Amino acid sequence: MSAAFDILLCLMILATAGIALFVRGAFAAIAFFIAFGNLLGLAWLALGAVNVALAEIAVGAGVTGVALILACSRLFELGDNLADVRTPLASRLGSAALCLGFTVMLAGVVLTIPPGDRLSKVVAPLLPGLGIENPVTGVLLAFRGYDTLLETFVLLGALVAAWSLTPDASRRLPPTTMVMTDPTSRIVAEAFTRLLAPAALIIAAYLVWVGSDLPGGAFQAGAVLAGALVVATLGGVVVLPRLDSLAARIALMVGPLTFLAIGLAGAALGGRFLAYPDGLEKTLIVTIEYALAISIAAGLALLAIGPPQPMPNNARADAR
Amino acid sequence: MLVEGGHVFAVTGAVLAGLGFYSFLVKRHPIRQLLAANVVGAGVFLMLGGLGRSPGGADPFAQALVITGIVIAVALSALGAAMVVRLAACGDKDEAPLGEKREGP
Amino acid sequence: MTSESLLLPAAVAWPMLLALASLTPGFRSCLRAALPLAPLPALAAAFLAPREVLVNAPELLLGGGGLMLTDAGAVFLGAAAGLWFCAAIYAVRYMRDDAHPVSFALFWNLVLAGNLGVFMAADLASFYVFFALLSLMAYPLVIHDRKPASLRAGTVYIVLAVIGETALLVGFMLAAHVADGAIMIEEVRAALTASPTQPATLWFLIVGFGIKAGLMPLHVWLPVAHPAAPTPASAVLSGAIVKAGIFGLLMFLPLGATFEMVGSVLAFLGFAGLFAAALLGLAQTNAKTVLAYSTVSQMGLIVGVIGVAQAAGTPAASVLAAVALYALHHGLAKGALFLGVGLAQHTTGAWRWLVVMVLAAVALSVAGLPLTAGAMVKEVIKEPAGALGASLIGVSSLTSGLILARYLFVLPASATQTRPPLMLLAPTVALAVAALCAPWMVLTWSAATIDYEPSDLLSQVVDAWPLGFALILAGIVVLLRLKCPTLPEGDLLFLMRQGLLGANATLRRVGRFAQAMATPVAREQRTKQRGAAWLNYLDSLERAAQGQAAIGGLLLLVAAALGAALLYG
Amino acid sequence: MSPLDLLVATPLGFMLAALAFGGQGRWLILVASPLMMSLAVWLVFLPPDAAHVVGGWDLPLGILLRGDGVARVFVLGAALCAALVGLQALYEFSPQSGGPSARNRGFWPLFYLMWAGANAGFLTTDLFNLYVALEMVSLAGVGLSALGSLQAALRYFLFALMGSLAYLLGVALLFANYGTVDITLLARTAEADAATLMALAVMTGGLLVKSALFPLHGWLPPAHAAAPAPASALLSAIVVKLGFVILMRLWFEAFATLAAPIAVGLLGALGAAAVIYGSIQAMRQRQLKALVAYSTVAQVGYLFVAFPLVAAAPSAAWSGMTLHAVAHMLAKAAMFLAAGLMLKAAPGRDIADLVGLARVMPVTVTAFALAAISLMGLPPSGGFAAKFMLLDAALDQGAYIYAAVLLGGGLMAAVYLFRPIAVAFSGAHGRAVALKAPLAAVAPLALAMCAIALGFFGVAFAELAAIGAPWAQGDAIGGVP
Repeated sequence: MSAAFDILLCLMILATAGIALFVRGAFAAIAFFIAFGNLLGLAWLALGAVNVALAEIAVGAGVTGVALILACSRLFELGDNLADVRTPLASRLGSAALCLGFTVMLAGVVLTIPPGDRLSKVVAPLLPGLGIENPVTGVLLAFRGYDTLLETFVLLGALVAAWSLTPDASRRLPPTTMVMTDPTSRIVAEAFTRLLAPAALIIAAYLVWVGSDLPGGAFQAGAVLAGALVVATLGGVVVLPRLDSLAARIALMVGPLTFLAIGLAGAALGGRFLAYPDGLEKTLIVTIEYALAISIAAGLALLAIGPPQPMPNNARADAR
Repeated sequence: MLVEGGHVFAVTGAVLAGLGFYSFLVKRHPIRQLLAANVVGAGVFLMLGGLGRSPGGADPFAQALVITGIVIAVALSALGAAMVVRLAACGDKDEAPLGEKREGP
Repeated sequence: MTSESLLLPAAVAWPMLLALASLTPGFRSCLRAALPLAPLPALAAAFLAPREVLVNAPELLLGGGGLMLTDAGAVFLGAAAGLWFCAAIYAVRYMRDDAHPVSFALFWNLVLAGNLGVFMAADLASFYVFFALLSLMAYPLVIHDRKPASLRAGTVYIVLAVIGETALLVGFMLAAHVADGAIMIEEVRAALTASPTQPATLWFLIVGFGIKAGLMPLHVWLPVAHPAAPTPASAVLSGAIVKAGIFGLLMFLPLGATFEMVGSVLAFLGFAGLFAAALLGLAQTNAKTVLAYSTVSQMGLIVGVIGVAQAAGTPAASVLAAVALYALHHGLAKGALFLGVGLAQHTTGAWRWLVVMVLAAVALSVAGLPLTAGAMVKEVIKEPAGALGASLIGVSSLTSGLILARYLFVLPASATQTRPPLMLLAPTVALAVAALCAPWMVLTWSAATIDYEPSDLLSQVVDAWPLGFALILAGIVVLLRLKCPTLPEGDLLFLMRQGLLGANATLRRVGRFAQAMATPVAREQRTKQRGAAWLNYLDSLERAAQGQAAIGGLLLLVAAALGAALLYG
Repeated sequence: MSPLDLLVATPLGFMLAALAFGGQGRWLILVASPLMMSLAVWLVFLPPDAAHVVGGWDLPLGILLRGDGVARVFVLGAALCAALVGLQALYEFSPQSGGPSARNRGFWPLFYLMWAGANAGFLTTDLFNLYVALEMVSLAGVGLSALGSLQAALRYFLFALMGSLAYLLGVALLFANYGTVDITLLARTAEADAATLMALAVMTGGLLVKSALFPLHGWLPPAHAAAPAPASALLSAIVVKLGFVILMRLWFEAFATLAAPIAVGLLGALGAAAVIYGSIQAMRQRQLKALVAYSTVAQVGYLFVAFPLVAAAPSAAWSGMTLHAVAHMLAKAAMFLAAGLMLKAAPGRDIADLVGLARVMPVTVTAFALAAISLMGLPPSGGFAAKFMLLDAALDQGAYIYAAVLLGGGLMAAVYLFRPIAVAFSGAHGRAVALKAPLAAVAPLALAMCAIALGFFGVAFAELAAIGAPWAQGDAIGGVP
C-alpha cells in the first residue's frame, strides 16, 4: 500500500518536474515548479523527514517560487517575453543522449547503495547532553553548527550581492515598487495580510520553540515569516525597509552575529569554537534559533522581493 | 526489495537530476536554466533522503545536510533571478563602466 | 669561515642592497655617486678571498649550494669588478643629464650583482639564478634611452635571452639528472665527463651559453644591443657580461674528456666567427657596432680554442688558466675601447690625438703587437689551441688589426669641447693601462699553471706579419681614401627580415598570379578564409567554451571521460 | 582559541562590521589586514599535527579542521593577496573613485565573505563543509564580478551553479555510500565501487569548472576581463585555487588508492592542453586584461600537468605544484592590480594604448614586469623555483612530454607577457595621464616582490608544504587500484 503510494508520488513528482522544465510558458513553468516543490514536500513526509518537508515547502517551493514569479513579471514588464529559443535538433539529440546516459548511470549507481540510516545511532546518544529531542536540530545547531553558521553568511552574502546590483538612483527606493495594481485583488491581499500576519508570527514563534524537540526550527520559522512579509508587501500593507536602514541591518545581522558571538564565547571560555558550555546548551541553541529566525525571515523576504528596481520612464512620470 | 527502502525516491532523484541537466542544456533563457538547476538540486537532495531512509525514519544527518543545501539553493536562485532582471533592465551597462576615466583621490 | 670568505656573499649582496636603496626616495640625490661603490667588495674578494672554500646558506634557493671562488673564477671576477668600477666612474659623469637615473642605477646594480655572482656560484641553482639576473636585468639597460632603434634591439635581445635561459634550464636539469641529482658544479662536470652518452645535455648548454657569448650564428643580438645601450653599459656588456657565457662554457663543458663531435663543431663555429665577424664589422659605420663585431670575433677565438680542447681531450687546468688570462685582457681592453667612444665625442684637437694614441695602443695590443700583453695572451692561448688553431689565431691578427683600425677611423668627433672631462678620461686611461699590465701580473701569480716562455724578439716580430700586413692595408685604404662597403647592423637578423619580406612579396605575387588564372572573386575570398581558418577555428572554440551548452555539457563529458578512465584504468 | 577557527571567524566578523558601518566600513581593512596576516603566520608556526574538531563533536558527526602543510601555505598566500588587494581596494572603491555607492559598499562584505570562505575551505577536511565554503567563495566571486559586467557575472554564475551541483551530487553519493563525508575517514575506507568512482568523477568535473581548467574555463576570461581590478585579482588568486585544493585533497588523500594512472594522466593531458590553448589565446588578445585572464587559463594548466607527476612520485612534484599555485596567486594578483592601474592611466583598454606608460607610472609597470617574470618562470622567482621542481620531477620520471609543455609554456608566456611590457616602454609621446595616487602602486609592487622573493625560499617552502602531506605517511600514492 505504502509502496504504491510512494511510486505514485514519485511519478507525479516526475510529471510535474517534466512539465515545469519543458512547458512553453514561463509562468506555467513556475506554477508547476511550485507544485513540484509541494509534492517533494510530500515525498519528504513519506520518507519520515518532517523537518525537510517543512523546509522544502516553505523555502524550496515557496520562497524560490515567489522570487522566480516576481522575476518573470518584471521581465515581462521590461519587454522580455521569456521566449524560448529552439536549440538545433542535433544539439538536442546530443544533449538527450548525454543526459540519458548520465541518468542511467546515476540510477544504476544509486541502486548499488543499500538505503539505510547511517548516523542516527551516533546522534541519538548525544542528544540528552544537549537537552533537545529533535535530532535534526541537534545536527544543524550543534554537531554541524559550523556548516549552519557559514550558511547563514551565504544567505547574507547573496543579499549583499543582489543589492550591490542596484543603481544608485533607485537605491533610495524601498525594495520593491511592485504593488498589486488591481484594486480588488489589492483589497483581498490587504485583508488576507491583516489576518495572516499575526498568525504567521505566532506560527513562527511556535515552530522555533518546538523545533528543539519536534520537527520545526529556525529555517522553517524564518520561511513562514518571510512568506507573510512577502504577501504583506505585495498587498501594500508593509513597506519593506531599505537595506541600508537601521532596522533592516539589525534584522539581517542579529542572527549571524548572535551565532558567531556565542561560538566565539565558547572558544573564549576555554572550550572550542562553537562549543556550548555545560548546562547552557538548550538555552543557547534556542537563543540562536530565535535570532536566526529573524534574520532568515528578513533575508528570505528581501531576497524573494528582489532589489529595488529602476522605474521605467512612464512609472517615474506617474510617481511625480 | 527495490521498494522497501528509499530506492524509489533515490531513483526518482537520479531521474530528476538527469531531466534537470537536459533542460539546462536545451533551454536558453537564464530563468529557465535557474529552474532547471533547482530541479537538479532537488533531485540530489531526494537521492540523499531516499538513500538515508530506514524503517525507523530518515537519517537526521542527511536531513540536516538537505536543509542546509535548500537554503543555499534558494539564496543562489534569488541572486540569479535578480541578476537576470537587472541585466534585462539596464543591459550590460554599469553606471561607471570600466575604462571610464576617473580621477583618483 | 673566515672574515675574508664573507667577502663572497658581500660581493653580490652589496650591489643588491644598493639596487634596493636606489628605490628609496631619499637616496636619489647620491644615486649616481654611489655607482662606483658597488663593485668594490668584489674587487677585494678577487684578491683577498680564500680560494676553493664554500660559503653557503642552506635555507636559500634549493639548499646545499653556495658561493665558491676558484682560481679561474678569481681572474674573471677581478677583471669584471675592475671594469665595472671604471665604467661606473665614467657613468657618474657620462650619465649626468640622464632622464631616468633611478632605473639606470637600479638595473646597473642588479646586472652587476648577477655578473659577479656567476663567477662565484658553486651550485647549479645559484649559477642559473645569477645568470638569469644578468641576462634579464640587462634588458632595461639596452633600452635605456627608449629610442625606437633601442627598443627593437631590446626585443631581439630579450627574445634570445629568454631562449637562452630556457636552453640553459633544460641543460642544467639534464646535467643534474646525469649527476644523480647533485647540484654542485664540480660534481655535475665530473658526471658529464664520465658519461659520454650525454651530448644532448652539452648542446643545450652550448646554445644557452653561446647566445650570451655571441657564438656565431647565435650572435645576432650582440651587434644591435651593445651599441644601443648607454656607453658605460656597452662597455660592461661587451667587456664583462659576455664573459659570463665563456665562463659558463668553461665551468660546464667536460674538458679533459674527448667529445670529438661537440668539440669540432664548437671549434668550427668559433673560428669561423673569429674571421667572419671581423669582416662583417669592417662594413659598419658606428664605432660601437664595430667594437661589438670585434667582440663577437674575439669570443669566437676563445670558443674555438675551447672547442679544440674539447675535441682533443685537453685537461681542464691548462685551458682554464689560458682562457681566463685571455678573457681578462680582452675584457679590460674592450672596456677601454668602448669608453673611448664616449670620450672621443667630447674631445678635439691635441687631446683627441692623445686619446686616439691611447686607444690605438690598446687596439694594437688586442691585435697582438709583439711585446704587448695582447701578444703574450695570444701566445698562451695558442697552447691548448692545437696546431691549426694556433696558426688561425696567428692569422687572425690581420682581421683584428683591420677591424680595430676601422674602429679608430670611425671614432666620433666633437666640435665644441676641447678638453675631455677628467671623470671620463681617467677611467678610460686606467682601463687601458690595466689592459696592458694586468695580464703580466696574473701571469706571474699563476706561473704554476701557465708555462709561458717568450720566444726571442725576432721570431715574435716575424710571427706578427699579419698585423703588419693589416697596418699596410689600413694605410693604403686611408691614403687612397677608399670607402668600405656598408652593411646594416645585425647581419643575419637583417638578412632574415629581408628574406621574410622577400618571401612574403613573392608569395603574394604567386598568389596574385594564381588568382588571375582562376575566376577572380570566389577564389580570392576562399584563400582569405583559408588563411584565417585556424584563427576562426580558435574563435569558435572559445565561443563554444563560453557558450551555454558548455556549462553543463562539457562538464558531463569531462566527468564521463574521467569516470571511464577511473573504471578501466 | 586557535587560528584554525579564528581564520574563518575573524573575516566573518569583519563582514558583519562592514555591513554595520556602511559607507565607512572600508576603513576596517586597515585593521583586518594586519590581523589576518598575523593569524596566518600563527597558523604557519603551529605544531605540525595541529587539528581539532569544531565544537568538540567527534567524527564522523563533527567537522575536522586541520592545519596541514597545504592549508598553511594556501592560507598564508591568500592572506598576503587579500590583505594587499584589500588595501588597493581602499583606493579603488572609495567614494571619491566615482563608482556607484552601491558598488563601493557591496564590495567589502563580499570581500570578507570570500576571505572567510577560502580559509574555511583550505582548513577543513569535511566534504560537505567544503561545499558550503565553495558556495561562499563562488557567491562572493559572482557578486564581485557583477561589479564589472553583469553579462559575464551571469555566465560565471551559471557555470558555478552547475559545478556546485555536480560536486554536491558526488558528496551525496559518498555520504550515502560510506556514512561519512570526512576526507580522513574516507581515505581509510574508500573502495573502488561504482558509487565511489562516479562520485569522484562528477565531483572532479564540478571542481574543474571552479578551477577553470580547459575546456571548462569558459566563465573565466569574460568575468576577469570585465571585473574591477581588485575583484579580478581575487578571482584569479583565490577562487580558482580553492577548487584546485579540493581536487588535491580528493585525488591524493581521500581516494589516493583509486586514482588510476590513466585518470590522472587524463587530468595531466587536460592541463597540458590548457597550457597550450591558454597561451595561444593570450597571444591573440588585443585587450590587456583579457590577455592576463587567458594567462590564468594557461597557468592553471600547469597545476594539472603536475598531477600525474605527483601521482607517480610525490615528494618533489608536490612542493613544485603547491609552490606554483602560491606563486601564481601572488604574481597574478599583482599583475591584475598593476593592469588595473595602467588601464586607468591609459587612454583605452587595448595593449596598444599603453604606449609610453613606463614613463608615466614606472613603479606600476615595474610591478607588472616583476609579476611577469614569475609567471614566465624566470629566475629568481617563485614561478621559477616551482617550474624547476616540476621539471626535475618530470625528467626524473622520464615524462618528457610534460617537461616540454612546462618549458614551452614558459616560452609562450614570455612571448605574450613581453608584448604589453614592450609597448609600455616604447614611445615618448603616449597619451597616458599619470594618476594622482602615488601610493596606489604599493600593493601590486609588494605582491610582485613577494612572488619573486618566494623563489629564494624554495627549500623552506617545500618543508612547509610537506607537513602532514598524505604521501609523507609512508603510503605511495596511486597506481595500485
